Amino acid sequence: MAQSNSLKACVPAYLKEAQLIKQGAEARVYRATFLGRPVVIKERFTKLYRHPEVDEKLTRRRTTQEVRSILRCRRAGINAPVVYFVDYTTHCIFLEDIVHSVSVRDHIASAQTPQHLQALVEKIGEVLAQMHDEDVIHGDLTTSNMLLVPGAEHQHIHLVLIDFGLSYISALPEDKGVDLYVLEKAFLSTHPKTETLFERLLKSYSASSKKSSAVIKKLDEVRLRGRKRSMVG
Amino acid sequence: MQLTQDLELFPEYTVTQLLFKDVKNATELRKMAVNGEIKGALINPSMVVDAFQILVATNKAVHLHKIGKMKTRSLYSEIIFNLSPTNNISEAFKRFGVSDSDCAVHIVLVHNKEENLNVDDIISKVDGQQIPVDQVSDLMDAAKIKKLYKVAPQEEKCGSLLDAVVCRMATKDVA
Amino acid sequence: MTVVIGFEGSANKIGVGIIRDGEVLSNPRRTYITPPGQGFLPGETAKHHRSVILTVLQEALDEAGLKSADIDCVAYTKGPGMGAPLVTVAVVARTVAQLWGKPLLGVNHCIGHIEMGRLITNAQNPTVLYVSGGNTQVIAYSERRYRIFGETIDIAVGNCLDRFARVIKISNDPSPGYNIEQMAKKGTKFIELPYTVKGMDVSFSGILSYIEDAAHKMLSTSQCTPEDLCFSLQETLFAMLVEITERAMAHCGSQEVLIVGGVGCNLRLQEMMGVMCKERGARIFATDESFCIDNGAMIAQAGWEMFRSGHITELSDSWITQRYRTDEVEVTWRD
Amino acid sequence: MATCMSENGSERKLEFFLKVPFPSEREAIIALQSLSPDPEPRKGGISKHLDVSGQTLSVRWTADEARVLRVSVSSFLDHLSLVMETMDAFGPPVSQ
Repeated sequence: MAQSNSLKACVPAYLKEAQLIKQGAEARVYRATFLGRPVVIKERFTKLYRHPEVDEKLTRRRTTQEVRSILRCRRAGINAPVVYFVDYTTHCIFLEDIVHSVSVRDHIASAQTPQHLQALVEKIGEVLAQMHDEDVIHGDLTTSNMLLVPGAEHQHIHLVLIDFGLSYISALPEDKGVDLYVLEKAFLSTHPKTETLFERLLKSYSASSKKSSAVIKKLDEVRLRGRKRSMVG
Repeated sequence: MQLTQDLELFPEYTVTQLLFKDVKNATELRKMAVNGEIKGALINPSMVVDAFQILVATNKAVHLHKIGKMKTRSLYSEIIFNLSPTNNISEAFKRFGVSDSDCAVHIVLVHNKEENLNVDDIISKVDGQQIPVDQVSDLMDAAKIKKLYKVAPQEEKCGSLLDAVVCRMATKDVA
Repeated sequence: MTVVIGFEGSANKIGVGIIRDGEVLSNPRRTYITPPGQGFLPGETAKHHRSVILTVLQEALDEAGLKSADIDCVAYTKGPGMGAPLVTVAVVARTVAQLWGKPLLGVNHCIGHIEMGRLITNAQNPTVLYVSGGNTQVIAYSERRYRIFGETIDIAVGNCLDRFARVIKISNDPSPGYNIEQMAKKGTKFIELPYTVKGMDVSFSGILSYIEDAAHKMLSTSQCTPEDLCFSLQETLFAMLVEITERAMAHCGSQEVLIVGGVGCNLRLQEMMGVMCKERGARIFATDESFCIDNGAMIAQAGWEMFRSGHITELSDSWITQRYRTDEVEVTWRD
Repeated sequence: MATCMSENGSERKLEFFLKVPFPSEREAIIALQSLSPDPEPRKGGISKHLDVSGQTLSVRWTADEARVLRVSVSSFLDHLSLVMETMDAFGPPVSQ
């Protein structure tokens, strides 16, 4: 045990020198240099509040799911950060640093012209449709989990999906519908009064995927379930 | 000529890469690697997109070596194994190791920082012409790489061939 | 000084509470308890409420030492909740408001919980985890609304606990959740259950159907004890709740958590939330069962805030509604 | 049910009348306003009309089915007696 602990110590010592950029709910995110390149390191740390068995299983599953889904997306031509290295003992993923990017959340909050946001949400709809066509369910779609890389030409919007920790593979329209439902709620609660913008996103999603009608139907069902749910007590 | 890079995760280690073309003694070099006269990994440069690809494989090999989870016998064979997109060891050596007929060799050395590495000794053993490591991409066989790593054209829309290759290497344990 | 009386009876508790400028003067309550294995039905629950509401009202006035003339406003739960019990309580509230010549005020039940929690704990701007038999929501205030950042996409956490209690016939007295909590303390073996977090939302129906299927099999073959099941269920459900709360906090940049609702008085949930908060350097606020569980004072307190900021409800608009989302209410009493 | 049927659509309906005397017009109006805000379900095929004349509250139901009518009347009577008990316990109304 003592030996394996000392061996594990490589990554923690390295992270001590790294720049902590975010303390998320389940991971710390650092920026550092790895093999001479700028990287982002996502460290899933032990959550002391939960039962050790729950914690270990979740942490391992999420690390695995994250890298799997990233690869699956990239194979399909959907932008997601390149994985450079995974340490399953300390649950760290070393990822390409998407330099000069801003989150879609910050971008929307900085109040661009509506025209520009329209093109952006259409692009989001298109990318998500593509992702769902690959049967990747992101599981945590928010505007914070989409990065925008400013490009030279305005027509081309460079969108990168990140944070695949809650992702999984499923072909079920129900799972895809819930994925969109999660985004809808995060979108509308983070960006008040953007209902029409989100509708546009869904329209673009529908237009971009052949399988979208079943998904949108499920989305409507899930929404209705939310509204119809008895709320006793 | 050669390329030296520290492993940030393992500060005691440094990786040195050397590249040779017009090599005439590949068979002999392989024997030297096997019997330990050359302490390094001999890689077929036609399968290497960039020196970074080698660094990714090496970093992972050192990591697995340290935690005692290597799939192969030695650090150097582990580097070769890590380059492969599959978990088939003999296949990995066939594709990424040097074969007798090869006339180019990419050599990877992992050494302690303090250790005085005798690069000249290695160079003297190779009957060939040393060229800068960053010219490795000129020697690669892109078609063969794409086929082996199963890189479809749409993937190259969101990144380079190097990105595609590295991503597969890093995730092959769970993919 | 403003004195508000609040009537609550949206589920199986009936309560009347009186608040005077942040001070709880009285808060009596009764609970409709069903036999083990049975849930409460709307008609039966309404009947229970009808039989005790006037007694509870009299107790509230007596304990507070007030006469009807001292009351400034009559608040009642407009929703959400079960139709028949809601109407029962609204009918009495409308009647006394007219008898006493006082304005009436319909209150959102969920907002009652939030405002009561804020009053009791002094939390300033917390992320709120609202967990009860009918609701599971993670709420944060922004731009004049209590916005729902996360919630269950199927059943509420309390509903999951109650239905599990029915499966293995745990007593409903004083409440199934309380008895599960006590049994869980004796559980030792952890049984893995489905764990479903989707963004800031959770799903409990998978856990319930899994445990409904597996419970009897595991118990009859002595793979585990009822206590182990209670323990494992709590550990799993609460880990999910703490996780989505933390996700919402990270999302909103919040450093305070307030737990409200009937499930919120579970000490294990509070303990887990406390550990999470400590790790983040955040503060946790929770109340005990007198205010966590549905009560009249919470309706009085939300009513007090609303009344002071100029709200009243005309009699003709005083209908009840079974579905009433937390984010439908414009919050005019906060900055 | 068949007996209620006729060519005229409106005469197909069941009807039910109730008259409730109160001590004063004021109390009758209080009862009316306490009992009328919650509408009958829109799809139930039932309607209920409340009115006060003098010190009497009158209620008139029209319904498609006896079953639905029974539920509505029964529930109304529960609420009505609750209103009357409340008046007994917490009345009489303050002078306006």
